[in-house]
Amino acid sequence: MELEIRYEDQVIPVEIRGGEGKDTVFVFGKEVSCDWVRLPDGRYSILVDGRVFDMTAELSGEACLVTGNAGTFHLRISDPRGLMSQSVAEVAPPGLQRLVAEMPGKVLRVLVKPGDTVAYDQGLLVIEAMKMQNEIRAPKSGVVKEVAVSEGRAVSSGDFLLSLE
Amino acid sequence: MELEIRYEDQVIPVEIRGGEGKDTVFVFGKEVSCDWVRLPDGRYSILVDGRVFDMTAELSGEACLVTGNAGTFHLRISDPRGLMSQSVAEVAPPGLQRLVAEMPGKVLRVLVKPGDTVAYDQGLLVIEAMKMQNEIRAPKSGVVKEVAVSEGRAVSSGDFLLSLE
Amino acid sequence: MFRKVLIANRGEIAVRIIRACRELGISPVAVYSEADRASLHVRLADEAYLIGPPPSTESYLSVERILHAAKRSGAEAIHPGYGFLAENPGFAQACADSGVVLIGPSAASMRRMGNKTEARSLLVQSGVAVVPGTFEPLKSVEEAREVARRIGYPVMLKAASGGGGKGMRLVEAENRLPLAFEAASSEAQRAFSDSAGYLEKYIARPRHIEIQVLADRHGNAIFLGERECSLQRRHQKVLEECPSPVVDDTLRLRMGETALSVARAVDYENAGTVEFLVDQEGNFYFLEMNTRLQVEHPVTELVAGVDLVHEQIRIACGHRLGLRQEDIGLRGCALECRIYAEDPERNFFPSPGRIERLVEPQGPGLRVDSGVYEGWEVPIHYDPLIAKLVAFGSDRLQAIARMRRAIQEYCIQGIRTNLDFFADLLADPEFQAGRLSTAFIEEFLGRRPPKPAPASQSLRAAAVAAALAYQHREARAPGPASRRTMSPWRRALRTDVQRRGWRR
Amino acid sequence: MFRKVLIANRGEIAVRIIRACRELGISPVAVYSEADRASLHVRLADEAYLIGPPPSTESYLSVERILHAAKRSGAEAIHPGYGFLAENPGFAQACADSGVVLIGPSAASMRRMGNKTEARSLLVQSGVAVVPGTFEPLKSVEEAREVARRIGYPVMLKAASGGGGKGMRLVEAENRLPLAFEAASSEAQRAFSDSAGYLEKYIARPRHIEIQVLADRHGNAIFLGERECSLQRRHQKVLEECPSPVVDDTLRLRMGETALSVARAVDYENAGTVEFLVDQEGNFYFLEMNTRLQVEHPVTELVAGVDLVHEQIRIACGHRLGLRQEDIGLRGCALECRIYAEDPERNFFPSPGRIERLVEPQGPGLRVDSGVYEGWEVPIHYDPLIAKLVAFGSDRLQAIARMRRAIQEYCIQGIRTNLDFFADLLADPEFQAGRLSTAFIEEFLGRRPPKPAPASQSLRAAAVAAALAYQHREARAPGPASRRTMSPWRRALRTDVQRRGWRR
Repeated sequence: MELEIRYEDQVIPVEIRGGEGKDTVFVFGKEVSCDWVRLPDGRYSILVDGRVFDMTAELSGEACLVTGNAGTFHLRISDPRGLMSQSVAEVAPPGLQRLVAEMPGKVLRVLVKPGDTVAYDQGLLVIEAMKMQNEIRAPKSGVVKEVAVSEGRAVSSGDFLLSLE
Repeated sequence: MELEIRYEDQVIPVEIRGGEGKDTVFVFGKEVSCDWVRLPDGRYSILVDGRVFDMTAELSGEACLVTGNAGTFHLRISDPRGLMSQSVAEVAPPGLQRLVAEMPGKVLRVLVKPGDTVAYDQGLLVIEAMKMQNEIRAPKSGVVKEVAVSEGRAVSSGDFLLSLE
Repeated sequence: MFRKVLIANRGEIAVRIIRACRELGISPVAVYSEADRASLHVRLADEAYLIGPPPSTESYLSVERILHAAKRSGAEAIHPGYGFLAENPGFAQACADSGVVLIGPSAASMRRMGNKTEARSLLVQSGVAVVPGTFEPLKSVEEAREVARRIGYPVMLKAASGGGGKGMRLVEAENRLPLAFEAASSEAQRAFSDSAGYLEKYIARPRHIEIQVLADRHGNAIFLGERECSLQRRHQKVLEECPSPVVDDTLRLRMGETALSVARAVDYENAGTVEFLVDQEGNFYFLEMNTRLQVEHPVTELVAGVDLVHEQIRIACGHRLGLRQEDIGLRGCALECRIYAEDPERNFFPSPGRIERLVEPQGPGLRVDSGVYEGWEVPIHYDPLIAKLVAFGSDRLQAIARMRRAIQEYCIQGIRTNLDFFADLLADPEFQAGRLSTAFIEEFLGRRPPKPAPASQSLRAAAVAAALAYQHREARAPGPASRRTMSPWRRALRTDVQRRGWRR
Repeated sequence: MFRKVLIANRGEIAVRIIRACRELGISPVAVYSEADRASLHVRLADEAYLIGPPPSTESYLSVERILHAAKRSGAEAIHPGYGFLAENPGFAQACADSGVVLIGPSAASMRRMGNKTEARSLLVQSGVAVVPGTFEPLKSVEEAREVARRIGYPVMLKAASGGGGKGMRLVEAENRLPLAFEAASSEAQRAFSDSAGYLEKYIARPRHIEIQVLADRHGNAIFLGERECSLQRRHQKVLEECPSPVVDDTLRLRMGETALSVARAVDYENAGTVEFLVDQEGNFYFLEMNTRLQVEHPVTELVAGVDLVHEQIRIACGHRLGLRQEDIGLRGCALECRIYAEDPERNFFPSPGRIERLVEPQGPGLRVDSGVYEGWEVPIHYDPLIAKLVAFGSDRLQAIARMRRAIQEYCIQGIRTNLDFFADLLADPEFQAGRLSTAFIEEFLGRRPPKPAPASQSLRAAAVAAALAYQHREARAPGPASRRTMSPWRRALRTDVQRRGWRR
């Protein structure tokens, strides 16, 4: 299996070749002294030249979140051999930014209306969730396109709140 | 679902009837105020008149080991409606007792031979396992029928060791 | 001793009190809302009673339903924990009226300390230093403006019935006062059903240090050292320690004796905490008294070697304090990190959800007071505190080293937590040097360095883990493929690779 | 300070030492046999090296392979833990020869204490009281018979290079001597590659009490109180405590000073333990010195507030002891239960296998030093100790109450453990009264009451749980059935039940 793993702007080619009872791992085309095992709790233990890496890898589409004793890595997997059906990321039209609720809560205040010009980091909405009031701030400067919620309304995780252009 | 649960020589009839969104439980034919839920870790939480029972129930054939905050119970389930294919317990011929290894180990000493008369609790074999020497004693008095192992031999869990008659 | 005690709370504090009850041979009784049927505190109790739907106003804040559960279970006493009804004099009175012992101070003591302005005037009369400001609830924004002009900006607006940072606003200049006044009042109204507020001189870069006291009904009272609680974000404590790096024996004794006189001024019984602001010169001002067990009580327990909840229950039972002031010796140092289900990368926004994996740290010098278990879903209805991680060391540096080791071992997946934030905070040289103030966290968040680029070896290992997980998933996908038996497509790929060699 | 330390051990003690290394900023290096690839100590280390197949003679006992791993990793020091090579002077010498620091005493001190007969004669010369018996290894069963006649039966046969109860036999009468002599010799040969034994007068119902000492290479030595280790089964400790219920300040001081003179007699450096037998009259006799960290060291750590492994590493680094005798104050009481994968219902037979579920207790006053995790398989090749559960209290009764609460919370499924045995032991009135001796466990097992019949309510709840699990399995069986959507056969059954009513 031959994959390209992306981290930020780096591309790391990884190949895993099945051998006699043991796989061999190639990184950047070079064979790596790599002893790996899937642990009974689902993590991977990887020993590279004696260094211990104890990691969980959670896949979600082509994204992979690796966490463990060496830190946290947001990786993307691409499979040039096309074994995986590429999941098309849902991309907003350029310039338009849609804000959605991160978690369930209640809209306490709506501080802007469509057509308002807002600066980066300006408050847009106040949502109460888990006993805390949280201000939703503008991720960029722009003009408010649409406001989908009103004060007092309950929102669920993922609900569309407003869009900025 | 209507079952008979056996504990030692007691028989407890239990019926679970599905109702509107909630099951009702009958024990000894009497409805029990019983709020139960299967917890995310697989245990059952049962509230009977406010009393908390937090229990795991492990099934193996018709045997059920229930462990939890109220103690440990070795139960047997019988299903008079015949929904479960009765697993026929492997029964030794009357009078013949087969001893098998409880765990992997090495036979250090064989203290008896076929034809020997042994008393209850008399030592039969010495097996070393996990760095400990353990004497296997006679579960009843009788005559040694067969000895299936010899000194120095490694045994696996479940291996037949000897039989008594 | 009581035979049965009802715990009118949830989460980690309910679990902690259940444990104390068990250790005293008392049968613990839980109450729960519909959102908490599967919660740990219900599982660990002997009995559990449903007290209503998820909103706390209809369950954990319902005096009637909690007293009904106490009656039904036959509990002789109620431990309120912290938050919810813990400092509600009406609840204390209702308990007294229905013949149930409340494990805490009397309704009268609670009432006198609960009204912050009344408490301030009372203590000024007893000679206790307080921060300059108003001694009566503010009647209007105009009155606030007047007082603020007199004592000078910046000033702090606070809720008269407040606590826990709710209804508080820092006002830097007069033109900010009206909005702040409105915001503070409405927050206070929502949180405490009382919009009344008062105003205090704002002390720059103060330390927030509190003294733990224990008092019985026979006139005995002791203090058990201080807790350094300066590390706060939005007036919420983040990390606490005992002892404070700046308190020496002389200051401790002076603060301790002041705390005892505060307790005596309101005939205090049971465990309580007297909070002080300490300025850069070592002057200390009474802030408020918390008439309950504090979230951060474990750091005192580890350093003083006393179980405060055991003591609370004994005192409520009418026992005399078994400890005299001279029995209390502090040893070593303890830190507490409050582990929240929140995302520090997104402005500490709450992050409820299912805990997919949970491995709590163990070993020397640690204590985890947790209210959760693997597989459980952190509900959206309550405070997102999921556990308190406490580390003890023979000195502060050993305690910090232990805490860092513990955070490395701690694994919580499925929800976001502030564990990484604590890892960075504990590595901060200013923190390690003990140069703390209530402004510390804000400043730290400003100077927190960007994550360094990962070591290339770590990154490569992570890439291998990702590839393995991908291969593992593909191998488990429909079809008979497994790691050792190749599926047709895998075989095809291999042939292809072998034919053309490895592309560089 | 060292940058890297290799831990030449496995299981809970390797994990415990890894934690200490991290807390000191040292990078911990693990070694493992093929059976331990997935073990917790490998997972928690920074580096890990394979040192051979499962049998410990080819891995954890291989001096050559461990030194090779130390070389390869660049570790400057090795911590041997307990067991395996911890008291092997040959290993200590090999470390010294290859320029690696062994965290422990010198090969010379180890050798002098390792040979029990030599140690006995040396200490008698220094005026330390020892149990009457032989001072030279026994040459034959005839010699043993002669000595035994002289000092009188019962006598105890012991291995000259022994420890941990291996190669020990109690001989009550002369006709039992030959068989016991043969058994003890062969066990000693297998365990220590040295069949030599010696013989001692058997003291009836003694207590086994040991003193922890710390000594640096600059001539400073202190003792850190005693540990009560009388609770033993087959000469293996089962439960230890600090302090001992029978040791008062005077006896503690006398035993402590004797322990220090034992340490000085062999120029002892690092942590060590001097074991004494204490008879019913309070006389104490030197038994042996363990030239290593003890399994039960945590009880001392909790009561003395000192981390012994940190101290060991600092001493091995050449540091002076940071503690003087007057700094050592004991506070409270700590108990340790050794949690084994074994089945008390079947004569404590080992019970290896997969740990299907593991919930370790948490909260106030507890410490769990564990070497396992959920899903891991306890291998058959090594000692079945899986964890040590340690409880601290302000007094012995509080520590006992904590321990009982902890055992109630502790959940280990998939393998058998001795947790239930401890639950019964801790409830025993004789144990609670502190009337302990090395004969205690044997006597307790004799008087251990049969399990009482379960409360009928509990039994019915268990029956409901069984019925629910059965229904749940049936609902999950092939077909689309779930709890809420009835499968055809379930529907059929229901109709049937409804038609004929409930059978009584």
